[in-house]
Amino acid sequence: MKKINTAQLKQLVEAAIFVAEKPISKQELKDSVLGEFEVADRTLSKIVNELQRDYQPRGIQLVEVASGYRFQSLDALSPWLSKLWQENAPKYSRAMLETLALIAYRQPITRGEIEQVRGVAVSSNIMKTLTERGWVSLVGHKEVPGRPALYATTKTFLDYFSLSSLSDLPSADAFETMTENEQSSSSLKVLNEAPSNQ
Amino acid sequence: MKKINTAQLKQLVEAAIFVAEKPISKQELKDSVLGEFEVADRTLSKIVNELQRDYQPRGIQLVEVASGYRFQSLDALSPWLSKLWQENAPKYSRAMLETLALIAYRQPITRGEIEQVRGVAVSSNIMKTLTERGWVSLVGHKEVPGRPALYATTKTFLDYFSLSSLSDLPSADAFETMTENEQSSSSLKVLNEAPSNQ
Amino acid sequence: MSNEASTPAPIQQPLPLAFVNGEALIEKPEDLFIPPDALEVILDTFEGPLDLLLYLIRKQKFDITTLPIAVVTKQYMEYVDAMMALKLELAAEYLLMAAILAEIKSRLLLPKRSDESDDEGDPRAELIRRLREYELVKNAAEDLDAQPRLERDLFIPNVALSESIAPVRVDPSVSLAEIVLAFSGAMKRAAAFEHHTIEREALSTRERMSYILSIVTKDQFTPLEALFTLEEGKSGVVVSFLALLELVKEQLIFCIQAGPYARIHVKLGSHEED
Repeated sequence: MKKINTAQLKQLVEAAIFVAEKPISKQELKDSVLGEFEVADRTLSKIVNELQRDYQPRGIQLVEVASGYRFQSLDALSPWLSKLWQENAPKYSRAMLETLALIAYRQPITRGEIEQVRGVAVSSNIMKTLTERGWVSLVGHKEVPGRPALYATTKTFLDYFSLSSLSDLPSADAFETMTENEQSSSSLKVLNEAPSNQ
Repeated sequence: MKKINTAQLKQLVEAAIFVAEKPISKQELKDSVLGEFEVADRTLSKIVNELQRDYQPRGIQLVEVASGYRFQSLDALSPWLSKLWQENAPKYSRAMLETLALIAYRQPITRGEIEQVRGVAVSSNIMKTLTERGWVSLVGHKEVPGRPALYATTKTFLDYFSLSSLSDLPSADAFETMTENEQSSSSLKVLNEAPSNQ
Repeated sequence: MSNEASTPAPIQQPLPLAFVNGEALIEKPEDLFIPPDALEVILDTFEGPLDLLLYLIRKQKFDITTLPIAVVTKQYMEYVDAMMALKLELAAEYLLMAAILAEIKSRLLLPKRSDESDDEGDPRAELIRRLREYELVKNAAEDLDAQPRLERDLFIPNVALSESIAPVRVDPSVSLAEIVLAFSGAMKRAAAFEHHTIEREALSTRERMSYILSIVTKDQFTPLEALFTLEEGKSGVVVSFLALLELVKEQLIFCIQAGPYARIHVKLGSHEED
């Protein structure tokens, strides 16, 4: 195995995160660009931490999202940066956001369960959009009559909202409190057993 | 026109160059993200120069190309960064292996001669792949009507199979007897561990 | 639940949050009057009966846990009537909720028997639970919408690749055994026309033939000595000589000697061409 000095290693990790087409994990770094070097986990973690610090005062930041590390622009700059695009960012309806929130907090969940909580039917269009965006996927079938499909959120969903895990969801605490207070309701307990997502 | 402090301005310019889909010129910066600020040309030039200096020791560089500024990966890192786009070529077909074997054992040999032994035409693709891999090269032309090309194996071919000369190629008969005699032959195992490429 | 009570209602007017516990303290529902134009817009924005109920409760600053069912039911029915009058697409869910409200109201009107245990429960309990749960989802959706996200708040840098980056193509690995087996396979199939066996000597001669062909050129004469490597010893010289003879025989090269004992030169190609 070749050796590489720390300065070069840092440059390589930095450039790799920048040019990779998706967020890249430490393991993926080790399997690809760092493949031929002997890099201890501790060294790699130190480098990533250093890079995160280096970029703190800059216009872009190194963040960890669900599927790995990526650089992204500083949130505060969005009012001006959005001028680089002619089109406005897509807006999502309340129905879509409520459905997505329910899937995120109560996964795995069936369409029937979503409708029960929201008190209205969930349009097929919403499920289609969520699936097409790669935010939601079918993860199985509930073993009840009709074997309805069970939905869960994906890493792509977390990446899109710049979250590294489901527990980082903004209202995660409120949902947990509700679950704790309603021990009697078995459907709520599912939240705690949410799969960590593939 | 609003005012903006230099630190924020620098962050904004930096982020804009980063997130723009194409190289962005100073004028484009002024027309888009900097639209609502009063930014003197001198100030903008100074910021761009500063950014270029800031990134000099890093894994990516701020460079000026024909249509504007963009960040790009450090040239020296290319050999490793390339691994992010690694693609595995499909395994070689039997036709390919037989062609290679015939060239190895019967060199120098023409394509016609290979076809004669194999009983089928040898596709140009096969010859191209073997030549591109550096295993086979054109060494002359046979002085018969049509002056067909003569092929031979190269030093790269010998190196790949850890042979010091073609005379080290196992004779086909001896090899067969050997494999028949010992199914779990350790020497076979050695043969299977061909070097994983230079 | 304290957490619940402190959650600000999104459609609330910007007034100080003051809970009025019990119907006696409630102002008359004057704000129920909405200009007809606005009403259509407002009704259209409800995400269903729970959303509408929640709106009514929050608007009146009722405490969700002490749900004044009579007032809420009355107001709810007024909205449903308005929806019907405006011929808005009235989902069955709204009518179902109206039935639920009416049922709860009638059960509350029945005189409470003293021997009834508390476990029997408040008929409003289930509705209150559903309202709280829905409110949680509604707030979660709003929080999710406020969460910085790609395309709108966060942008991913586009860093160009230096020109020297080319995708690494990993060639398949081949073992020597595969080559040998391929050769013997091809030879077996060709056995009908081919009979000779491969010998080590022949092989090295063939290799030397390739080697010589790669050295000599068409345009220049190569001295014969250059084709021999003395370090290989006698056998090496013999192999080179045999290779030369074979190449001459196949007319791949030709040798030329200016006079007796003069240097012999080798050139690629045939005599006919000169």
